[in-house]
Amino acid sequence: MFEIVDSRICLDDLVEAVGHDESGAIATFTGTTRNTNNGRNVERLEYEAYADMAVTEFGRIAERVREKWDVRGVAIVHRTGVVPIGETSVAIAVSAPHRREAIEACHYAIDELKVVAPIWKKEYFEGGEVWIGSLADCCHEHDGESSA
Amino acid sequence: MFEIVDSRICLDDLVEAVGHDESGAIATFTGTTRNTNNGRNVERLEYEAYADMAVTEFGRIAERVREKWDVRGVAIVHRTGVVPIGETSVAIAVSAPHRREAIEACHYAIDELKVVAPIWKKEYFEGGEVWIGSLADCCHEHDGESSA
Amino acid sequence: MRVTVLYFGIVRERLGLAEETVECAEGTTVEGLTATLADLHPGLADGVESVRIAVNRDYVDSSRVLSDNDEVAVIPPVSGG
Amino acid sequence: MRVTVLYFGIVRERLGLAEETVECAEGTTVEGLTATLADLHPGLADGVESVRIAVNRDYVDSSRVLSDNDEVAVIPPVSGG
Repeated sequence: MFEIVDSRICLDDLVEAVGHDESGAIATFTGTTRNTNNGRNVERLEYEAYADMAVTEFGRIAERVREKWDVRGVAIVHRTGVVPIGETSVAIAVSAPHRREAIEACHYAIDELKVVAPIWKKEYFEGGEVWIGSLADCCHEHDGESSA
Repeated sequence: MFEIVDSRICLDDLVEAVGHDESGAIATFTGTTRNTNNGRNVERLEYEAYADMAVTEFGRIAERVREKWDVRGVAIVHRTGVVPIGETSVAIAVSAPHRREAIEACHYAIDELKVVAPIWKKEYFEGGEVWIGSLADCCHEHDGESSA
Repeated sequence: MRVTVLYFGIVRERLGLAEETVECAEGTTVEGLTATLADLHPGLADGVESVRIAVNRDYVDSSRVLSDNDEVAVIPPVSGG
Repeated sequence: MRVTVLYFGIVRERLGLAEETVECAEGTTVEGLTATLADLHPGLADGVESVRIAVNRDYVDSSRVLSDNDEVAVIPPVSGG
């Protein structure tokens, strides 16, 4: 289950998708919109994706997970469009026979997703908006100092 | 949310319970009944708990989690009675501002639960039954050799 | 004085007993009580490597002195999760 | 030959353009195309430290030689999750 969706993500759907009679452990990670970021009062996030490639990258992340750990199922779903405070932007579920594998693989998957998935978020905060990862965002992180 | 229940666990309930506007990450762990264990074909597991103490221990695990990591919410729910193959016996959810904390804290919580929570499982397998953690179980683990 | 003793898992199953009330002298320690229980129930902890004892829902050392009405739990190796 | 170029995020927003078709010579590399794009759209990558390029949904090096009908994506720093 590798998807880009434009509505609410239901974690139980992912858990069901990775369910397997040989799996004794399911680890999940859910990213939600926080109300503050780098000292800014966040009003909402808006996500944009290169959907076809993002889904392809999700599958590649899962392949790398399977090379590294003994897992059964991997599901990765990311939402696009506006994601209000408290709602889920990304959810990952990994099932495995044993808990260590499931947890480590899930951790790896979200770390990788943040590096490779062609997805962008724009933050709308009190008094402005900024593309996360852009120089304007980085500057803001360091109280106006430019960061390389 | 620290509970011993005797019916199905819904993961979304735990996720909702730990939801917090300051949290950007929710990690969960779900333990499910595997169809094999130490080479035995498992038919079902049956769990027994010292419920009052288990709930107390869940709260203590959460306190230790809060001492170690910057987290917002912790939920721990364990099921008792028969848990068929594929169904959930235990679920843990931890929310935190950042993902590393949520994931590490969730991993710690399930590791601790397995050591301190007064809960026992009996495995019904093809041809017999055994209390997990008993000498009979340990012997079986090592192909009939006793393990200390 | 009296304490309530709870049995769980493999111990409960072998004894066919989940709970009992035991009389013991003032000043009895956990160690003393477990000796009494082993006399009452030969083979109490057969089949397990060891048991832990909880008093009023806290794991305690064997030197812990019991009080009247304490709830003492005999905890075989746990296997939750 | 022709390639389709896709823009995303801050680059898309600044250019006011999500997709365009660009003519280029046989044998054009990704490096050559990005030079062309920078001429077409001065300030293309302003505001970001760097962009990556994907061809047909794969990240590629700048030495990659393009083919007719390739789908080239200009990928500013990603921030999914």
